[in-house]
Amino acid sequence: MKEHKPKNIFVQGPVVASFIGDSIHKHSSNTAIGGHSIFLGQVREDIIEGKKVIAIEYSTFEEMALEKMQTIRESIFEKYPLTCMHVYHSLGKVAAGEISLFVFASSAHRKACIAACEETVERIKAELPIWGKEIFDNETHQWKENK
Amino acid sequence: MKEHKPKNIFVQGPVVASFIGDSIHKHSSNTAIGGHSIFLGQVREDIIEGKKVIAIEYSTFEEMALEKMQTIRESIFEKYPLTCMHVYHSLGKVAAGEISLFVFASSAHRKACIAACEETVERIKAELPIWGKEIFDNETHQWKENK
Amino acid sequence: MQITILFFGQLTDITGMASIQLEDITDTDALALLLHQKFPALASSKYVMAVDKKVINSSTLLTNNCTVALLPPFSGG
Amino acid sequence: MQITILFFGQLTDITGMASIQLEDITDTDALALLLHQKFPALASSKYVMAVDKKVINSSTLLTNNCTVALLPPFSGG
Repeated sequence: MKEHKPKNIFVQGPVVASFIGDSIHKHSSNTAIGGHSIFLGQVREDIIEGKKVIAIEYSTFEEMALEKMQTIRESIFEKYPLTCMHVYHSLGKVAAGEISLFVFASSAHRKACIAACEETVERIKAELPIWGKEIFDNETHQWKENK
Repeated sequence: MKEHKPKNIFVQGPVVASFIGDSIHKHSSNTAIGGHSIFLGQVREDIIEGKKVIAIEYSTFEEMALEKMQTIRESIFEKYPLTCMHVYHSLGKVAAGEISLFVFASSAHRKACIAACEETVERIKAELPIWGKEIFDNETHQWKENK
Repeated sequence: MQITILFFGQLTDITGMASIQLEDITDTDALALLLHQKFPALASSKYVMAVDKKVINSSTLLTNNCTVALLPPFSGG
Repeated sequence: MQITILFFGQLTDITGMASIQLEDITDTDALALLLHQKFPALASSKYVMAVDKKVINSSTLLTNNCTVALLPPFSGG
């Protein structure tokens, strides 16, 4: 049994740069922080068999994804001395060049936030039930698979 | 002999969050990018022997620092398949809670930008002739030393 | 006994639907068999099953009002 | 023969100046000796020397118009 409802991580459409800037700005009031490590996933305009990816449309099994993310968050906080960590993932359509994942870890010293951010990104990609449908310029599509 | 003048990395005062947001936004036009890794160094309000750090004042041997940064940049680009990398470091006074270092690496796939960003941060701290003077709330100071 | 089956990602291209209600199925092996008959392309698709949001590794008994999700390989991020 | 000496970081707390011009010094060992006489607290300070922006590991001959920087431990970032 979870003690509280898992935190939401999903946003409709892309994560916009000004939101990231605002998010960074808010952390200036926490003067115990010495380092921030941020990862941003951006949709690539890949060419696959002559077709260009113009967007990725993300879907999820939301309840399961949020519970899983809560588990990941708890194990990351147990492992690293973090001040805070924020995760945002897009749902719906995100165009090439736009951002679909924003992971933001902060700590007093740099090693913890850098390691925590990287490990969280890897676990998000491997463990969260999220699917990306690559939309081509000829209106066909293909389902992405994480390496 | 360097072929061109090294790129400037220094900014007077703190790196502001809106500049970081703008910098991220500019990368949306490069649709070959799949991941960004960002490190931000923030001035901590440490308490040292009862005195509170209210700011760090940074100085440098600028010519040497820029040449060294150019060498680091070249070796990082040789080692990792990056799309681009940007580095900004403050000079002068940066108050507690403000940002003094901004390293921003981008690549097609996440592993390269994450590793490049971390290695660049470590090398900046170890190799660039930059000094931070911690200013206390009683107007005394102490020189910082990197671990 | 009522069971809700959820389909995700590329599996919805095969099923043409996001969910289906089925009755009186003993366990997940029996469910897989039934779904593969109903949607033959599922049999050659990669997926794991989650019963009430927990991924299972071996056949699991189904209970009334449980939810079984068919999860193809993840591709978030 | 003119040599420019630059002081950085905590060393400027000792010297009270950022640079000094000196003449006719053969090598960096002779320069260190002279500076330690002039600013005794330098002798017990941690620093490395850079001649024309290159950090040196052993005594190095000085040439006309060269610049020698005294660099205490770095603390950027």
